[in-house]
Amino acid sequence: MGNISIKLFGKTLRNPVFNASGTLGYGVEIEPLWSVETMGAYVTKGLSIRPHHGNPTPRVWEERHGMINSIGLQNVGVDRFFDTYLPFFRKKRLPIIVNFFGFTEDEYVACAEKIKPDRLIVALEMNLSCPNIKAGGISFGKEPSMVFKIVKKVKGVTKIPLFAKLTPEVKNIVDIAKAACDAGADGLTLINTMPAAAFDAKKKSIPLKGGLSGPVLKPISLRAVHECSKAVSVPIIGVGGIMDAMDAVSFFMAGARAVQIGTATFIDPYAIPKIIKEISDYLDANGIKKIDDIVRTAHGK
Amino acid sequence: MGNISIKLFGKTLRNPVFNASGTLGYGVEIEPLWSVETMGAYVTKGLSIRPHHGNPTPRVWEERHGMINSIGLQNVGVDRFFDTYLPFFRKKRLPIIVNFFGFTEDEYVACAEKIKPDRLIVALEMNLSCPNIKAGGISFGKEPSMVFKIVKKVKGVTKIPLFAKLTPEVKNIVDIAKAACDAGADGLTLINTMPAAAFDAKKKSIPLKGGLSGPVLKPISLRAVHECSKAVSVPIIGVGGIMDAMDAVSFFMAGARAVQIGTATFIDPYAIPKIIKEISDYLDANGIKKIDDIVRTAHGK
Amino acid sequence: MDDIEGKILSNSSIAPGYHLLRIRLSRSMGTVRPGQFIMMKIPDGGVFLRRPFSIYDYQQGILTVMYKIVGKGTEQLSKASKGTSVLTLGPLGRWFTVDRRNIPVVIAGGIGFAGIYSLIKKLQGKASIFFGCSSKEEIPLLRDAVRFDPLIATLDGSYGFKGNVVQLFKNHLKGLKGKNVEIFTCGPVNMVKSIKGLIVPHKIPCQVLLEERMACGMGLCFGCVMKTTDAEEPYKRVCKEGPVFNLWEISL
Amino acid sequence: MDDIEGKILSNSSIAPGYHLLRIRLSRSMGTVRPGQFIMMKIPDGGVFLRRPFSIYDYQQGILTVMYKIVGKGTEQLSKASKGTSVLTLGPLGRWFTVDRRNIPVVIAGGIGFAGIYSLIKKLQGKASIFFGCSSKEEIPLLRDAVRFDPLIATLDGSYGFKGNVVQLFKNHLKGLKGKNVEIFTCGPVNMVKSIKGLIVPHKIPCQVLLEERMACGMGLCFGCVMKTTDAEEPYKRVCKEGPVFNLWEISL
Ligand SMILES: Cc1cc2nc3c(=O)[nH]c(=O)nc-3n(C[C@H](O)[C@H](O)[C@H](O)COP(=O)(O)OP(=O)(O)OC[C@H]3O[C@@H](n4cnc5c(N)ncnc54)[C@H](O)[C@@H]3O)c2cc1C
Ligand SMILES: Cc1cc2nc3c(=O)[nH]c(=O)nc-3n(C[C@H](O)[C@H](O)[C@H](O)COP(=O)(O)OP(=O)(O)OC[C@H]3O[C@@H](n4cnc5c(N)ncnc54)[C@H](O)[C@@H]3O)c2cc1C
Ligand SMILES: Cc1cc2nc3c(=O)[nH]c(=O)nc-3n(C[C@H](O)[C@H](O)[C@H](O)COP(=O)(O)O)c2cc1C
Ligand SMILES: Cc1cc2nc3c(=O)[nH]c(=O)nc-3n(C[C@H](O)[C@H](O)[C@H](O)COP(=O)(O)O)c2cc1C
Ligand code: FES
Ligand code: FES
Repeated sequence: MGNISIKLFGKTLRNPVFNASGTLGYGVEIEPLWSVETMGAYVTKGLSIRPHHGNPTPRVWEERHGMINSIGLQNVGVDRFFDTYLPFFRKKRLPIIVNFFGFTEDEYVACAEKIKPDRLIVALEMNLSCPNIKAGGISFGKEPSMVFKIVKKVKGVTKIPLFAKLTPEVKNIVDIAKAACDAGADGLTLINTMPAAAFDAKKKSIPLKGGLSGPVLKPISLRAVHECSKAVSVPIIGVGGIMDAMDAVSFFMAGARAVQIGTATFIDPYAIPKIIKEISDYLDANGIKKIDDIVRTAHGK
Repeated sequence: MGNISIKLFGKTLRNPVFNASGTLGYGVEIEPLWSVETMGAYVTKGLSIRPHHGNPTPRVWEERHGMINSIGLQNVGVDRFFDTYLPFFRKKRLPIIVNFFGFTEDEYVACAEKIKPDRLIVALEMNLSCPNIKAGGISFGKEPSMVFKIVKKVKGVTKIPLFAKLTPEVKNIVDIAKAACDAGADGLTLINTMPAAAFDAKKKSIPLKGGLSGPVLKPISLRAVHECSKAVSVPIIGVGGIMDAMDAVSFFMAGARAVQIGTATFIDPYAIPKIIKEISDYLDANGIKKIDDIVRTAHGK
Repeated sequence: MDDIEGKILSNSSIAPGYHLLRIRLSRSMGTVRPGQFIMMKIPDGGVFLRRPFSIYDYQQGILTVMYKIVGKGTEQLSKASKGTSVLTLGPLGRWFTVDRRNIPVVIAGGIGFAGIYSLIKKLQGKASIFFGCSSKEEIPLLRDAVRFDPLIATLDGSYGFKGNVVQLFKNHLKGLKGKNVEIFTCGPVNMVKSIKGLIVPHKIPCQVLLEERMACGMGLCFGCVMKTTDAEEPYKRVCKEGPVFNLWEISL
Repeated sequence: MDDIEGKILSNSSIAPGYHLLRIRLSRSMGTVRPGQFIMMKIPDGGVFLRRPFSIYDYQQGILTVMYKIVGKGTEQLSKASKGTSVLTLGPLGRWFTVDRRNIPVVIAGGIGFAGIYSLIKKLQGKASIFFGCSSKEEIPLLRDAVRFDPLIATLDGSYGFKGNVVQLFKNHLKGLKGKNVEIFTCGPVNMVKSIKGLIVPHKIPCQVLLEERMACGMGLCFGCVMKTTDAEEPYKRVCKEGPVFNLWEISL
């Protein structure tokens, strides 16, 4: 297996493949099938300053080539996560990226402040799709000025490198990307789910509204990565609908330095280890020495 | 076959199923398979004040359960359309909805002004996804204030009822919908394609960026219809990923008064007549007297 | 637990709308306990997510699933022929635990029988079995449990007791008075709710197998939660902390 | 023109990477002219859009397609077995028109032969045929045209003339001087470009069958355009105004 390690903020990661936040539980659940340290890094479930119970069911809905979820950010809270699960990742020496959110600016800041720098923590990942209660529920990530303000505040309280994770439901994602970078974001994660509605043909009702993920999202996220990587120079993590190694390669070529795999794991619980192996095979077969050599190679056009 | 006619702006239409703009050519091409007057109305290809040649190829790309197009609004121009094709629709007594666009506000206004009221014309459909050259290429439909301004101007020069067709690439489609209605739009068409990028695995490049359509779009358009129909009272036409009668019914229940079928026609050239027949069967089988009786019935939740 | 390939041995209708599916697995599943389930799919079978099914039976490398055709996935499954490849992720979830000191009572409604038969089998006749369904057409579901003398209720009275299974059970409740009864149940939510209503005054221990829409089936997505009485963690995962729950710890 | 159901009669490899597909249609296609094509799909076959293929042959309700495996759709098609249902929308597009006063010359490159064979057949030996491919492995594509004595070029020289088909044709161009030659061609864009370069000085009439990515195949989407020399309408639809064009009216 060729060398597919990457460097991120001075840390060397085994490979450029991580889980997408919220799609690999607390990291321990997959262990019966494969070791979580197979990945370059583990991305935590979205954490908040206080535990959060989430939404009633139905929370998941099948669509053609995709799914809608409305989990509602259920999580045990940042404290309990670090108490209960950090020792597990420490033992495994698995770098982690801590995904977090809040419903007010203060909650974001408090959460970021609480997470102390640690050799294990590669970065924070700030979920900007979260509804801003004070601003009437519109999500933090939709307005460049709001993004600038909150990223700046968070950067003010943490020394850990910060990824801003953006929602595709915006006017122009490039403007949002630039605002986040101007405010000091060290990287971007592109993209979160796209708001959508399900239909229950039996009950003749809309059973849930939530975020669309899976293959249906891929052309949308690929475009976001391509456009944003032309506009900003920070590392980009591509996420959205990646199902196999060729999808991952397309994201590298479009400008991503790493990728995250979400929904694919539900379809095939071995999707992540398979993708890692096949990326390595791809590099070998094409005589490519490292991931960075294919990053942005689709920018010619 | 039950009665599935609907009333729109005082005109009675045979049924609530139309083609989506740009997906049934100039209306004449489908004639070898079925008569275009099978539909409630024909929606024209997007017309502009001058002929427009569109983009180089590749213009279409296959995705999993969807496609990306970058036709670039090729059309013969509003004059030639009316000279060449209107007689055809007149002979068939088929009501038409005239989809149009411009690259400047003036072009929109000039185009709307040029189209004189006619018994055959049910409505104009204003494609707001079009890039505004003067505003640096950002599309007209992305900012409530821009939408308000241009809809107002267009309303000032035409007596024909006006549908505003919105893009999903916005911060909050409900705000856009409200702005259009505040400015006088008589109806909304929801939604246009979602911006996306294709990847060519053989050439390792991004062969085109364009609009994503087909089943992948359905959960996104269904949500737009549901949310907007709660916020405004004008008639809504639902479009995006409708493949069969049950999809169409879900749009009625979510709040649409009519639907448009686009990509489905490429998969099955008989999709439209089949959907019309099956909607009628559905009403019969469920003892429903008219379409309006199921419109908005999913609003309970 | 693992994702194991299998080939369909047989997939036949046992009653109108119900099938019995037998799969030869390419590897052993390890120990399977009553109440556990699998997440199954036919590769390229046209549905996106996997479908959860109880392990009806598992022996000598052969996995049996009893299922009801309710939608797209089960419809397609019902058409799969012998030799078709399937992927089965399992065994998954928490199981029924048996306390030998209690007298077991099993109450099953309709296809809920599929989830609880492996417990019935394990209890080898020790349990009193109550089964309810719509009409005698569904009696063939009981095929493997007939030897344990189940009491049967049909809604239309076409077989056995006329009425629902909870009414039938209620008639026998008096006879169980003073005994250390434990109930094991699986069936429609309304059935579970009325059992709960019935036994609330008696505080009878009760384990229930619950269903919820699932994406991953293994605790990764938090899509399949059930509301519990635990204030700290009001939403527990059906696939991980369930599907078998203590009835008194969930809020229905 | 209509969308007609058919069943695969045979689907066999004729050369490495090339298949011949025979379909029995459930209804007549009507008149089929050389150069016309179909939009084909296998229902639920796993690809989204239909695929365009030239009508290689059509007689007595049996449609023949010769195809090269190049991607997902043709890969899957190559695995379809006898009896599989297919949908064929056609016949589509404009065809080759033959002016009896001209001496026809056919130049085909690789799988381009599939698009022009029906013309060759119609011309019944009247045409000089030039065929180019990579190596002798692809010679079996010519199976039905061998009787018309095609001249053959292989890039690796493993059969016939060593070089490309345009070089081979060039060698024969002198002999055609002064005659009313008309060229009919189908093949890779580079081949068509070099034919154009070669015959520009001679102003030889030339009809060319062109390929472009298609969504609808019947003029609805304007997805498949070709740049033309018509200033009024620089983009013409390959599926509707083509796929056969006058070489001198397109800009390559
Ligand atoms: C732990 C567990 C064990 C089960 N055991 C059995 C069994 O042994 N036999 C049996 O017939 N059925 C069983 N079910 C129910 C079975 O999973 C559903 O009937 C099946 O998923 C329906 O799929 P469909 O595509 O036919 O229906 P659709 O309604 O088309 O399915 C659409 C989506 O909804 C989900 N869904 C629909 N109904 C249910 C349901 N009742 N529970 C969970 N998800 C659902 C599907 O999984 C799918 O994701 C079990 C469910 C769970 C959670
Ligand atoms: C008028 C016409 C006639 C044709 N006749 C034949 C024939 O007789 N035999 C034959 O082998 N091939 C023919 N082709 C080419 C054939 O359509 C493609 O090889 C085929 O669509 C590839 O599909 P795929 O899924 O294997 O490839 P993929 O590359 O996976 O296809 C992806 C998409 O690109 C399109 N595409 C890829 N290559 C082409 C191409 N060369 N032309 C048009 N669309 C393409 C596909 O249709 C599909 O939508 C013809 C094309 C046209 C336009
Ligand atoms: C069940 C589920 C839960 C998710 N939870 C979170 C979350 O807590 N925080 C977050 O930033 N994104 C969350 N996401 C979004 C994913 O991280 C990812 O951005 C999205 O699913 C697109 O990737 P995919 O198509 O590979 O799934 C969640 C997605 C799913 C499906
Ligand atoms: C090939 C193609 C051309 C289109 N041209 C136009 C157009 O000219 N004007 C317009 O408003 N929308 C245009 N659209 C968008 C469709 O009208 C429709 O909104 C979209 O395709 C979603 O519907 P669908 O999923 O049913 O295709 C076009 C879509 C396609 C696929
Ligand atoms: S189905 Fe994913 S956590 Fe239960
Ligand atoms: S493929 Fe649609 S116009 Fe040619």
